Amino acid sequence: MQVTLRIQRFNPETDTKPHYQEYTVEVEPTDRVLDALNQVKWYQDGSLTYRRSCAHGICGSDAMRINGRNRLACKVLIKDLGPKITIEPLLGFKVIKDLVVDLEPFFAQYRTVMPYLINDEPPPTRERLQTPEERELIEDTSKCILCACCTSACPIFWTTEWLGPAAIVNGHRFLFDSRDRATEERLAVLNQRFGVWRCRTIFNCTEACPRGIQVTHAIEQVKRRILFEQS
Amino acid sequence: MSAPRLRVGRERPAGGFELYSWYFFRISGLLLIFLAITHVVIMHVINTVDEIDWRFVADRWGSPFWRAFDWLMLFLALLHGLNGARLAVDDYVRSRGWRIFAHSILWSAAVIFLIIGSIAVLTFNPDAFQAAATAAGS
Amino acid sequence: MTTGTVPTQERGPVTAGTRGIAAYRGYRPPVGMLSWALHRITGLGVLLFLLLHIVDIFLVGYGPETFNELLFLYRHPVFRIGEIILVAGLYYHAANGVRIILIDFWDKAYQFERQLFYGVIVVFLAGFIPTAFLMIRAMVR
Amino acid sequence: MYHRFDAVIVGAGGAGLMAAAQLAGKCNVAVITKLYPVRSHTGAAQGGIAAALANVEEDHWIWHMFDTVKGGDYLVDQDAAEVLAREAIDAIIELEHWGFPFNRLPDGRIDQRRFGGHTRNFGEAPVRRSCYAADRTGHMILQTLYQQSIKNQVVFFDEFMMLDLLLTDDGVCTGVVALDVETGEFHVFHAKAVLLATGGYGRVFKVTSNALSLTGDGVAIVFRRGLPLEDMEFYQFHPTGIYKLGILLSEACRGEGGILRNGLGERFMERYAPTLLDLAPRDVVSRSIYHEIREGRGVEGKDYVYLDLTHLPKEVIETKLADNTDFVRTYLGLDPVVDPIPIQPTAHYAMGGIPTDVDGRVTVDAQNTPVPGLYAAGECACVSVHGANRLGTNSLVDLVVFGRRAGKHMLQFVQENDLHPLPKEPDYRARAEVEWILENEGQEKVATIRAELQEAMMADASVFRTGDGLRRMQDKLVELRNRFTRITIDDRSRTFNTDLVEAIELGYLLDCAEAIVACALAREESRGAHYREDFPQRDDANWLKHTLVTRTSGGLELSYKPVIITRFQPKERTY
Ligand SMILES: Cc1cc2nc3c(=O)[nH]c(=O)nc-3n(C[C@H](O)[C@H](O)[C@H](O)COP(=O)(O)OP(=O)(O)OC[C@H]3O[C@@H](n4cnc5c(N)ncnc54)[C@H](O)[C@@H]3O)c2cc1C
Ligand code: HEM
Ligand code: SF4
Ligand code: F3S
Ligand code: FES
Repeated sequence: MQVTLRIQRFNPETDTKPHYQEYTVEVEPTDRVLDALNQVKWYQDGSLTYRRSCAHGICGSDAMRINGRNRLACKVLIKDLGPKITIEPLLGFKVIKDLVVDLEPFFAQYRTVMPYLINDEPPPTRERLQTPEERELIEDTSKCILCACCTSACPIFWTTEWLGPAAIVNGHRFLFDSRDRATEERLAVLNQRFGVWRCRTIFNCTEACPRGIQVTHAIEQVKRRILFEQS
Repeated sequence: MSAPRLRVGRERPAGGFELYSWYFFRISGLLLIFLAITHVVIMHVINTVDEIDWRFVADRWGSPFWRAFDWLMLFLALLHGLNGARLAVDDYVRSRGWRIFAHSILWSAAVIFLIIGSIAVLTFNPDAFQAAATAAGS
Repeated sequence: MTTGTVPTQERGPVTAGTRGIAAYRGYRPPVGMLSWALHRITGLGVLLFLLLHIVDIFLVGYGPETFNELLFLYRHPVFRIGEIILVAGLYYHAANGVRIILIDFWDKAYQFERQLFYGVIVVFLAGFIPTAFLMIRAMVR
Repeated sequence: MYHRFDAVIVGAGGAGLMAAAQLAGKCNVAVITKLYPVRSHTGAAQGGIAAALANVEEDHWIWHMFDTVKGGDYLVDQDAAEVLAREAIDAIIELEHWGFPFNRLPDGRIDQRRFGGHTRNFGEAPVRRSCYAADRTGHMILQTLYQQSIKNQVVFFDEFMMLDLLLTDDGVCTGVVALDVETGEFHVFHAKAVLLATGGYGRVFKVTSNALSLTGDGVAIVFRRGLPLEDMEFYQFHPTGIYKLGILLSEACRGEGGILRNGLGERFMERYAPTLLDLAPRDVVSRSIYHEIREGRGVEGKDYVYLDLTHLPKEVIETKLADNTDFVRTYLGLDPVVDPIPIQPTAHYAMGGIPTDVDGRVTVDAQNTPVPGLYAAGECACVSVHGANRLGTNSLVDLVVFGRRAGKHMLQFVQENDLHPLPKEPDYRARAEVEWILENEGQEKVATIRAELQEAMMADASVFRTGDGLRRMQDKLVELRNRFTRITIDDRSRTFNTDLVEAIELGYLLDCAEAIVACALAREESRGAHYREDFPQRDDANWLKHTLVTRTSGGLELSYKPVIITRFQPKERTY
């Protein structure tokens, strides 16, 4: 079938403002949007720029706005979108070129939550024990691939600098890990002025997450943890 | 590759103010359901502006219960609402200078409106006017 | 570069529409975003009314003449319609506020986020329709 | 721009990050990666990571070693396999201490499951050896290692693409040259030691489980600099790729009890591997699938068969195979709980690569002479622990065990050695390559050449090979290389020029393909993943040896090096 892609273009070397360009490509209904983009890049206009790698939704490279919602281009099929598809870069980040945005602020947010296991007790010679029930608590948030779909879907993030859902998800990942010992420090970070309390339970993050992580739920769990553990 | 915007790591929380603000929204909100809705139903639905006049208010505030009721509502709604406006300011006012300015306005508004509101509700003395009116009329 | 000692320059402009309120137009709003936008608008609207209201009751303290003179303003049709909108806003805000509080404190509520929003609409309509009826009836009388 | 470091690591997948963890904080180290670290393809690995922890049932590292050697059709260097099997246990425990969220047994220890080719007591029956985190094991490894890098404040150069390796005339490695993709600037990294961990090159084939970015960069660059590559003819096809797309459905599907069925609904593996059945090693299963298809027993006579999970408990499908289930639902619109899944073998893993010793040092000849300062680890390296065919879950072990060893050895090396001076104009070759591509005026499109390459490699150099086919492929490669000199690209800008990147990558793919075909044509036997229809038998008398291929001015040169055999003498390989 034929689809028309309306893509936001921006080349910093020649443009001052982004503009839209349309391409028509021949694709199968079961193709991914990424396949359509590749069609354009490979056979029509090599200057079209976007990130991609795994092509099956596990590396998080190709987060972009597809028909106004944050999606991974490799995880949406053409048949679910119809013949006219608008593709734009993620909101809230600086555009480097076309669909490529500068994610450094996103990773900076991520680093603030100390996203690594902290446990200074001398480890046993074998594994630390953790029951399946304890493991279950971090099942959902440990799936995060840091694609930025959630953070850049959050209206609060568009207008304010705050931790953002992805960083909180990764904070949650360790906060609820029975092996971690830095609960207090972590809660202190998340309790900052621009920490979890900025979240207005908008749910755009959850709706956008390609990994199906219950982002808002994780944020709420963190809020309750602070509420009942720290105050 | 720009410099990180948020400070990394083990930082002290901002006194937990946002936590209390968040909590206050919830508690005041729940109380306001009762207070504000009752108020609106009595003052704007059952009685409408056609019936309400100075006399009506004066009669109502004759009862300490209604005074307490109205003052509590005023107090909670004002803080709840202005706190909400503060969130909006934090969201939309990006420059530091303007943000401080907007916060000052909000807090001043809170103080001023609380004072005039309290004066109105707590110090209102219909008898004084009654006396004055009688005096003037005779 | 992620954790870096090597300085590099900023590059690329921040293009229009990627930050600030303009971004709102760039996202096709899911239900949750609508519910939040309404919550914020109604909250701020009710606050505005409240501030006005405090001023006018302050005038009660200046005696019946001053106050009753002001009442004619309140009886003006534009103001009465505004009053209906105020009530609508307050009802919505209250109902949605309860939804948010449920999500905050009831661990399972996130699973029914959508349904809760539809519940908010139902509760809102159930409250607002009779109220609006009474108010409009009083107004046209 | 010029940078000086003690050690530079190229590639931020499992191997690169594991090495970085050994060096961070102890010396001045940088990681260069053309993708953000968490985008590396290690994150795609699903099934598990093997170690004889014996948490669930009796197990010994020597059983693991045996399975590795036998799985690799005895082409494995057994000293390395012993290191792998022994150190796997420590490596897993270390990962656990770093926070890896393994699935657990009720008593809190790490859970283990079955995987292809892993057996108890030297081949008796399948054993539960694979440690895992649902079907996201690689994702968790990548995340855990990246988390450690953040903790250790590792310096990353994200989206920097290595273009050249700097070697002095007397063969000492002095650094690398990389392109900052975002700005188009060239950066020279001057270092005492360099580790290459750039991953595989599955993109030489049409149907592959590999990422679009897996184009064998490190392998090709080493090859271009005149160093040898080892065992390039051995390329593994994984039996269960989603039909047409090549997206991998993990062996864990069969580890949890999934069954392969042909068009008639038969469990055809009964014919080919009566003991291990569907859990036979990948080369065996992939060939069996193609046999069925050739005999007309593919589904509806087409070129695919079914992976059947429908008899498994819904709970297992939804939780232990959650991601696989998601792929099938998303890309095929089928539900594994009720529908059998159409699958086809998919190009998956390079057993061959840059030859190294057990400390990750790159070696250049049959005597294992190392290149001072140059290391390699991960899929781009060939230690060789996988021999002619890798067992499932052994790659992740390879990454952590040999990534760690390489890192440790590098640390010692940079502490004991001084910085060598750089050659003059170190980046001239890289600049010339980029300028050439940016300015070339031709009519050929990169994508067209790449597609033809992938198509031809799939037809003539994949699961089944013949002398004729491989010679045809060689001619095709000459043609493609010729056309490659006439390419033109649309994007001439400096900023984030992915058009340029893809053109450079195509050059690397052509190099890899050339090496694969040359080695495959020479090896006149069938062993592991290398199957020659014209020589269907394994031939230990003549071919129990590793291939080394080197590019010289006179073309490709082949030489051989003996296989190290310590504990297990080659035997016939049946399952
Ligand atoms: C779908 C799939 C499933 C798998 N499942 C399993 C499994 O269950 N168990 C198992 O043991 N193995 C599995 N494997 C195999 C295993 O995952 C890989 O072999 C392994 O992850 C390779 O890791 P690596 O560190 O060598 O490279 P990668 O993780 O591929 O990383 C390569 C790195 O090199 C960088 N790089 C590449 N070129 C350049 C350049 N020119 N300049 C700078 N940087 C560069 C990239 O940015 C990237 O960071 C699977 C593989 C696939 C594809
Ligand atoms: C009637 C009962 C009310 C309830 C249950 C209620 C509930 C809430 C809750 C829970 C919040 C917090 C939202 C969040 O954290 O995301 C909130 C925010 C807010 N409320 Fe109320 N509220 C009520 C009445 C009022 C009144 C009377 C006013 C006006 C004076 C008001 C103005 C606001 C404002 C401005 C916000 C901020 C909205 C935002 O920034 O998103 N509310 N309300
Ligand atoms: S939580 Fe989901 S949307 Fe957000 S970064 Fe992680 S995977 Fe992406
Ligand atoms: S969209 Fe934003 S406001 Fe909270 S629930 Fe999600 S982070
Ligand atoms: S390309 Fe990896 S997530 Fe889409």
